[in-house]
Amino acid sequence: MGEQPARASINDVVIKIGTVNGSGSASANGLLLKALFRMGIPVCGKNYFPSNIQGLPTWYEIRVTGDGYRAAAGRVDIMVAMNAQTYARDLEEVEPGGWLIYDSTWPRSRLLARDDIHIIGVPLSELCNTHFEGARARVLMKNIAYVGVLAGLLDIDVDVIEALLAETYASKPHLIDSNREAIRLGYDYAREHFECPLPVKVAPLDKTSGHVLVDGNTAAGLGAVYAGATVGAWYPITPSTSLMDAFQHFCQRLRTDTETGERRYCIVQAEDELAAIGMVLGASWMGARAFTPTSGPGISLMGEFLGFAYYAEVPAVVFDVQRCGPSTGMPTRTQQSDLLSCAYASHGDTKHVLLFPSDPGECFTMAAEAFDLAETLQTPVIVLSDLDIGMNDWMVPELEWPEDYEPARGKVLDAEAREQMESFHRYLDVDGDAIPYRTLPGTGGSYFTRGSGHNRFGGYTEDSAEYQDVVDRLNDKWETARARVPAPFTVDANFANAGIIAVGSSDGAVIEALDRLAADGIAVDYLRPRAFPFADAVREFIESREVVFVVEQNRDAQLRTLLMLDADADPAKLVSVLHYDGMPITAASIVEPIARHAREGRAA
Amino acid sequence: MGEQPARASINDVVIKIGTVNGSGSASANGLLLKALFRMGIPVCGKNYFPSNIQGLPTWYEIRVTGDGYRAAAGRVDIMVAMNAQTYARDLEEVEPGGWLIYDSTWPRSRLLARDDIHIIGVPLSELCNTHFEGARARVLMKNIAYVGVLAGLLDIDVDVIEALLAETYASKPHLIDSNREAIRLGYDYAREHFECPLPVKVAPLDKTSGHVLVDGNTAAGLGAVYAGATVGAWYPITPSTSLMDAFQHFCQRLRTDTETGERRYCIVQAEDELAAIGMVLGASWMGARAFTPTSGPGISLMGEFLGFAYYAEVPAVVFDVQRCGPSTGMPTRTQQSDLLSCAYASHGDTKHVLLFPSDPGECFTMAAEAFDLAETLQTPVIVLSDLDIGMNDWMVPELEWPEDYEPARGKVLDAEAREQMESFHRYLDVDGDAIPYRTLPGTGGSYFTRGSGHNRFGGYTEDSAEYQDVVDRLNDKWETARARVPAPFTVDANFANAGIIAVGSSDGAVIEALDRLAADGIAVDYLRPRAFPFADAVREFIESREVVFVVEQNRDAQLRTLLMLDADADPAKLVSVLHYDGMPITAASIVEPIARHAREGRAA
Amino acid sequence: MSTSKPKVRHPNLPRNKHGLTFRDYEGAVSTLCAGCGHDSVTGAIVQAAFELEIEPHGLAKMSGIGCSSKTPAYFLSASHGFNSVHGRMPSVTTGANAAHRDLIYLGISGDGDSLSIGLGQFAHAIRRNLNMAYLIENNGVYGLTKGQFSASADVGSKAKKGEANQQPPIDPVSLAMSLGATFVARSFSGDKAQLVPLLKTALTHNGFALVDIISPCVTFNDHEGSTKSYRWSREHVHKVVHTDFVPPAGEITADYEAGAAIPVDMHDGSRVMLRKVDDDYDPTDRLAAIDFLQRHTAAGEVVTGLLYIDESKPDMHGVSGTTATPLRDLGYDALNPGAAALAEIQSAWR
Amino acid sequence: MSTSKPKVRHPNLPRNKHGLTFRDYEGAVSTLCAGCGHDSVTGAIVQAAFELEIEPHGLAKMSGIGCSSKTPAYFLSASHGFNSVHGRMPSVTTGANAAHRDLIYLGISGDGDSLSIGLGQFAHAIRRNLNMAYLIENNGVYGLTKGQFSASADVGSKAKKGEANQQPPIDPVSLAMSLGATFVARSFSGDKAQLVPLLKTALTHNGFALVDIISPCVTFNDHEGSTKSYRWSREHVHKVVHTDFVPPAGEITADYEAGAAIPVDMHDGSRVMLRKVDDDYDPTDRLAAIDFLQRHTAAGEVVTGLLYIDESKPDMHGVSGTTATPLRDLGYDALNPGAAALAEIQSAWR
Ligand SMILES: Cc1ncc(C[n+]2csc(CCOP(=O)(O)OP(=O)(O)O)c2C)c(N)n1
Ligand SMILES: Cc1ncc(C[n+]2csc(CCOP(=O)(O)OP(=O)(O)O)c2C)c(N)n1
Ligand code: SF4
Ligand code: SF4
Ligand SMILES: [Mg+2]
Ligand SMILES: [Mg+2]
Repeated sequence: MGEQPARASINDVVIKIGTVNGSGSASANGLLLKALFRMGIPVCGKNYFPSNIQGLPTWYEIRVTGDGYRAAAGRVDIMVAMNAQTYARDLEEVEPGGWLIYDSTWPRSRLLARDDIHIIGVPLSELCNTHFEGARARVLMKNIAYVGVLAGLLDIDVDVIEALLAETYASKPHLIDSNREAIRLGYDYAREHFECPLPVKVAPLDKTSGHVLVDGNTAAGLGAVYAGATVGAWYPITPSTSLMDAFQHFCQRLRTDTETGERRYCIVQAEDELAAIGMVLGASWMGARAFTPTSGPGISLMGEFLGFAYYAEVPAVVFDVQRCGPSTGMPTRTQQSDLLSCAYASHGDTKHVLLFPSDPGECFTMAAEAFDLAETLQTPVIVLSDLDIGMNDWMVPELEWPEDYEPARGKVLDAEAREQMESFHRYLDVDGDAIPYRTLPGTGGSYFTRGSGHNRFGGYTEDSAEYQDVVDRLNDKWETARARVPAPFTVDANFANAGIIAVGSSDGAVIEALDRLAADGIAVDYLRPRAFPFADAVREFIESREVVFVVEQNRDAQLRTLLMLDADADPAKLVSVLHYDGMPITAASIVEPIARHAREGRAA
Repeated sequence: MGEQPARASINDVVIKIGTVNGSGSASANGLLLKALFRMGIPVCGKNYFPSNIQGLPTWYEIRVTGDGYRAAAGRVDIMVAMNAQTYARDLEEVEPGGWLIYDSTWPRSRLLARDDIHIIGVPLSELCNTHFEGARARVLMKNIAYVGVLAGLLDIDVDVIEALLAETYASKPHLIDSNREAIRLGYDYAREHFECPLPVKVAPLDKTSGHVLVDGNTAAGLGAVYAGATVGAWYPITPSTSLMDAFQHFCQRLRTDTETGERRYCIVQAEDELAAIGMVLGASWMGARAFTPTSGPGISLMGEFLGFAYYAEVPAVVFDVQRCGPSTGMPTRTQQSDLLSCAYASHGDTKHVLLFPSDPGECFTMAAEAFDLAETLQTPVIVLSDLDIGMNDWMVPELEWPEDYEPARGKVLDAEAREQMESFHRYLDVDGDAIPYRTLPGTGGSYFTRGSGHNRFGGYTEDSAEYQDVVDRLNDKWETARARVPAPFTVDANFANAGIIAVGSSDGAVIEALDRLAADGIAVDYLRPRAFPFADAVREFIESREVVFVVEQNRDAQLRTLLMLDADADPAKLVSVLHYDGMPITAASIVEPIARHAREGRAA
Repeated sequence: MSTSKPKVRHPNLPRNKHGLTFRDYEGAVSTLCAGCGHDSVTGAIVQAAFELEIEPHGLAKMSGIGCSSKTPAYFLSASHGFNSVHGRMPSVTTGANAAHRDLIYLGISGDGDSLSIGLGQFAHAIRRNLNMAYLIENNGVYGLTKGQFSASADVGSKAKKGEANQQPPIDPVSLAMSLGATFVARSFSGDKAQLVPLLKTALTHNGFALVDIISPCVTFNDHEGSTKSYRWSREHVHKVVHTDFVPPAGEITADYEAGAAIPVDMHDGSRVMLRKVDDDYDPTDRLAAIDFLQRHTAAGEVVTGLLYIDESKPDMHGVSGTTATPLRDLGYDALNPGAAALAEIQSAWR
Repeated sequence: MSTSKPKVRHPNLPRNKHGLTFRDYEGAVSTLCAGCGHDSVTGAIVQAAFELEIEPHGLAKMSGIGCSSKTPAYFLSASHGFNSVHGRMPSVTTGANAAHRDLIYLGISGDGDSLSIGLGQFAHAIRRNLNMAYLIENNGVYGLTKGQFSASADVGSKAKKGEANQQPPIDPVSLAMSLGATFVARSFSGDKAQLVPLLKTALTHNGFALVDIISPCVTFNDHEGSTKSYRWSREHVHKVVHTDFVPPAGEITADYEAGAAIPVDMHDGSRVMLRKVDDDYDPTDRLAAIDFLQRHTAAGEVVTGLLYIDESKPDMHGVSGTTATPLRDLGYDALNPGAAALAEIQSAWR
């Protein structure tokens, strides 16, 4: 290593592990992540995997962040290069002063030459081949062994690791020993051959209590269970699949009669997304809470039915776990690029309520909010998650469920209520909030649901005035929605002239950027809308600022577009900060353009 | 009739005929329209029909307009009420001082009482029953007879009518006599029983020579033939069906080998719209000019493929003959409400080139422009017509076809050209205009077309930089498109401070409104964009004006939205004038809000 | 549509056990063309529902888009209706049924709606053995869009404009058999005597019951040369099976002959008797049914009647193991795992 | 993908009449799981194309989305490829074929791609008798989305996670027969001896040629209990028909036995010989084929081989009467009716 000094830090290190997909490294990486978490140190885990099942390069990145940041760091301090195919690019990615660890069973000094970083060779295969029997065990234990190496190098608590192993393999105790041995092999080798710990290292903290590690899809699936959803219809698509997997898993566990095996839920694997959304509409119309998880291509296919639901006023909940478009795009990369297509899905004058969870915690709570809104507003609600939130491992405050939660089912008239009314007209605005009453099939009070022209009484019409009456009320209902959606989240630094607006998974990077900007003396406020239509506070936030940086993860400034259209924002004020290469957004990509803007004296 | 004076005018009268659909009045109405046209008087014919096949009320409206206006008038001077079911509403619709003509075989004096209009009873059924044999003939001749009545009342040239009959039934001469007799019956009855002509009447002019009467779908279908389209794929949907009917009809006539019967075209009735657009992509990829006509619901279903075509850069031409949404909506009513869903069809960052024909003449010319643009830009082009243009009868300058037209096929490399190049890379910007080269299957130079991530060489990628490189170029290509789309149409009154922007079928009403506003001393300029992306002139028009009224036929100000997003228009300047009740827009609906705005001193 | 519209009472009409008359099973006045086959089917539905003594609110009317799909507005106005989008009625019905397994689902579709745009959903509803009666009002054309050929148009059938169809038809009955449907029947809109009992059986079947009904379009497909015209149908339809249906609460009809009749036990305990015209026809023998169908089709005949039935297969809920209470009727208590469970789940997340 | 990538030359490999070796029919290196059945199919395609002496640029590779649909990248790199969206390959191929009737179209799909999301398009391509070879690489699961059951998963088949499928499978072969397909075959990815000749026949058939290929997914569906595993397939597959194919320019193979062989004339003048294993099997008899198929399926057997063929039916262009020159090759002169015709048309518009 040349003149570059080694990086040094405590609890601020980014470890990236490059392997081959299908080689079983996931449990090793999870073990590492959890061990750090149990040491009380905040972590984020990000999975960069190919759209492929076996044999291609894949990476897992752990950011150890004593400060509790939640975004990707945008740098790699320690690269664990387990995949010879990607040595070259893995090598390149390490920060100057950082480390690269590789399996020196086959030394590659020539290939792995870089002056400004440290190369650490550990003969992992050799170690495992001599200690374990069978190809499968050897491959898997090699993964565990690099966890041991990292433990040795970074001072990760081996007792914590061993406790985790004991829990994980409680039902298969014979596996505990081999895993423990693999950890020791790596740990001892590191301790014996290298100066441990490295200048970057970890040390116990107390910053993770009251928190859990979870991905957004699991949280959203669980949220749907707690929200009381009973019907789930879906067509598999990356990265939304694990959401339904989670719903299924938790329902099986929590909603199956232990004696009879009868299920208090019904999951239908649809033939495609058109069918999935159709099923959601049918079930919602029938009065069940029903949802479908999907991703971009599915949204494109659901357009016709979403327009129907808007116009016929049928509740529906859709989770769009966004991926990198357009078209098939990069299914295993993240983006926030379905905002526009979701907000205005379908031909004709339509607009849809959107929710923007920023992490798995909000995926959980917003699931229930989505159903409450869909049923009270009688309209589709689309929860816009993304691959970063949905499939990565986030540290979030422990999930809580209010004991007194009661689903808000909206204006549903049962037989009794209906009989007490003089008349029931499906699309009549009785209460002045532009939300009509509905009845459920099977309870009397029949009406005819249709996507063709209808009047306020629910009758078929081709009459201009009757038609317009209904679509004007739908516009009024949009204003009712505006008043009812979750309020934005705001960080008012000091009522700065400059603000940032961002939604969803950009949140972590923005929060981190605010700190860095503040450190540079640049004060910026931050507002994170949590829903579309935008609450009045969003409009006010923009109105009272000179410049607003709209940070988003797409090419076409789709959030900025929505702000212009729905919050009457003056476009002259809205400066786009765009990130759309498919990787999770980092603080740096936000700090840099804002700081430049500030330097150029244009604001803040 | 009370104090209301009779309306009086020459060549300025609106006649509306109410009948039952399926009763065969179309030929009578066409006869009337053509007779007026042949007298040299400009006319517009509008069909207000139900989404039904037989038995429901339907109307045909003829505006006789010596001034040559092209919009619906928004008033009825003479109502021919042939359908007793709708007497009440037909009666109501007549302007004070106007006339209602009905079949007095069954007198209905009580029902048809209105003080301020003239009721004219003609015993049409009685007349026809005594003169014709057979139920079918009697019903049909009753229709012809009311044409005779109108001829008598309005001074329509009976010789012209008879000449038309002779032409129409040239191959069935026995029909000429009965039709002639029916005309005479009505004409004579009118002349004998009423003071003819009425104060509103017609008189020969010379304003129709060099013009034809045609509907937009016929013109667009014919345009596709002249453009050299060979593959048409479609799924029937009102109001686009007659576009493919026309293409088929003209191909059968003009592209069928007279000896062998072999066809130089292939029309595929697809199983749905997803398939129709898929077929268009396949055929375009193969190098044929291919198109699909559809309407709103079809657009919703085509989203996924349109996004594919945008990203994989496959040409495609779609005609969206817009109808009244959302959802099934009112299929036989008009609207301009698919702008947003077409402009940004599909998930992910996508945008599509749109063309906005304003009348059947432009439907014809823009068909070829659409193919030229789709092939040169290698992207979908959507022609946004609507029911008003597509299915109503418009007077337009005779269609012309440039003898020297050559289809612009874009950067297609044949085997020879390719061999002279050093290398061929599908998505490489060789010329700096962001448009790459392509090859056609069967000619060598193979490449792999995909909607998944690809780099500039056409190879599969999941690499951030490679991915971004391509989508950034697509953004650059959008700017190339901006420079190549048809220029806007402009009426610069006198460089007024106020302007109007409108597209498509609003044109006629705007032109008429400009005259009326000018008569009131309100000077307004007018720009009609003919394509999206908006040419620079659009931006400049807005920039150089204080207020711009955006006139459009939808609820959600979709054109205004596009202007904000793509022409960087300051929303504060853009005042919406919206009309979205499903009926064609009228000058009055534009004049009124603009005049009010002017009165309130806000502009002009 | 609203419930305030008063029904005219007809004091002298016979009433069923719910106190309802035949008229209570009607709907709004049809707006279809005079003489449209679909109106006859509507009439048969009204009669079947009345005779089955269905409680109108216990039935849901589902449809797609087309003249046929409009008809649910013309019967059972006291039932909820869902007129969905073109070709997608099966999915909406699947969702509705998932949410409420105890209602009777009556789906009305057209040949365009089910065999073109909706083919995939139609097939998958069959695969799920979705518990519903699925009626295709099959006229070989797209009526509502003015007479284009549908996928069931027969080769040689002429459209109004004169061109003859050259593509082979898709036969929903043959398709359903190949997809393993558990109830497959065909009838003709003009043959109420056959249609009404078939509809009653279909409405009672536990699982997907297809009734393909040849229903001529008088406006676009009822002229010579069209194989779905009234005349053609009357002449060429080959009736193989009659169905007599004994409603659950009805008297047992006295004397059906042993040997000639095959009783089939319906899910709800009622019993359908199948009278075979051909002695060798057994509607419970799938292979024989397919063979029979293919042979007659090859010979240019349209077989009608109950062609195949299997009451033994589980419906969608049977396969899924869903609880007996309709899901939408489960209270939140039965669905909420509670805070303790949440804590327990999360113990694995650290 | 680009044409500048140089091919490694193998001077000693045998060359066909175009001077191409076997390797010239290969593509990029597969990224599928080691042992995936789809890779075997890829190998068979390469061999079939080489042996048929297809000119690579005269063939177009079409696919949807899935592991199976990725494979066109792994063969025939000198052919244009179109990797479309999920389930919609048939429509893209229909359009391509409409524009150019003379290319060879080879479509690759999966059971998810064709039997779930793509069922409607698959069925309608059959109905149109679209001239293409349509391969379903059928593994009973969605491989690319990690192992959910597809519509062809057999009852009782277990997913990786342990749940057993309870829904009846859709058999593409039976479906295609009921839809009137003109070429229906099935094989097994592990049986190249059968597969290669079948592919050659399919590629030469004039019309829609379905080859359903059982192609085990080693990662998600190759364990016991799965009926689309290697082991199950090897044990249960019932081969009924072998196909020997004589390429157009090849020598006539000496002695096929009269009586046991049925020669079928292919559209391009070549001749396929069908050797029946069962003496009573006739692949040109549609009714018998359906019956045979249904009986064996009912008995739990998967029949393979060329099950049905009919070379007499017109393909899409035959039905449409399209001109012989590929439409996309017609010059504008042949398409432009000219100004005079325009004037003539408009004479009726006043
Ligand atoms: C997505 C979509 N595409 C097209 C249409 C237009 N459309 C309405 S009904 C219909 C066909 C109806 O045919 P069928 O189902 O046979 O019903 P029929 O009118 O013959 O009873 C079509 C194509 C539509 N409503 N929606
Ligand atoms: C519209 C859409 N929905 C879902 C997906 C996700 N998806 C990709 S491949 C696939 C299934 C593939 O299964 P199959 O066709 O059987 O192919 P295999 O991978 O088994 O070969 C799915 C559901 C998608 N790409 N597009
Ligand atoms: S068009 Fe045909 S199907 Fe439609 S209502 Fe008329 S007769 Fe019936
Ligand atoms: S997941 Fe299955 S189908 Fe996909 S590549 Fe692997 S083995 Fe093949
Ligand atoms: Mg029909
Ligand atoms: Mg599969």
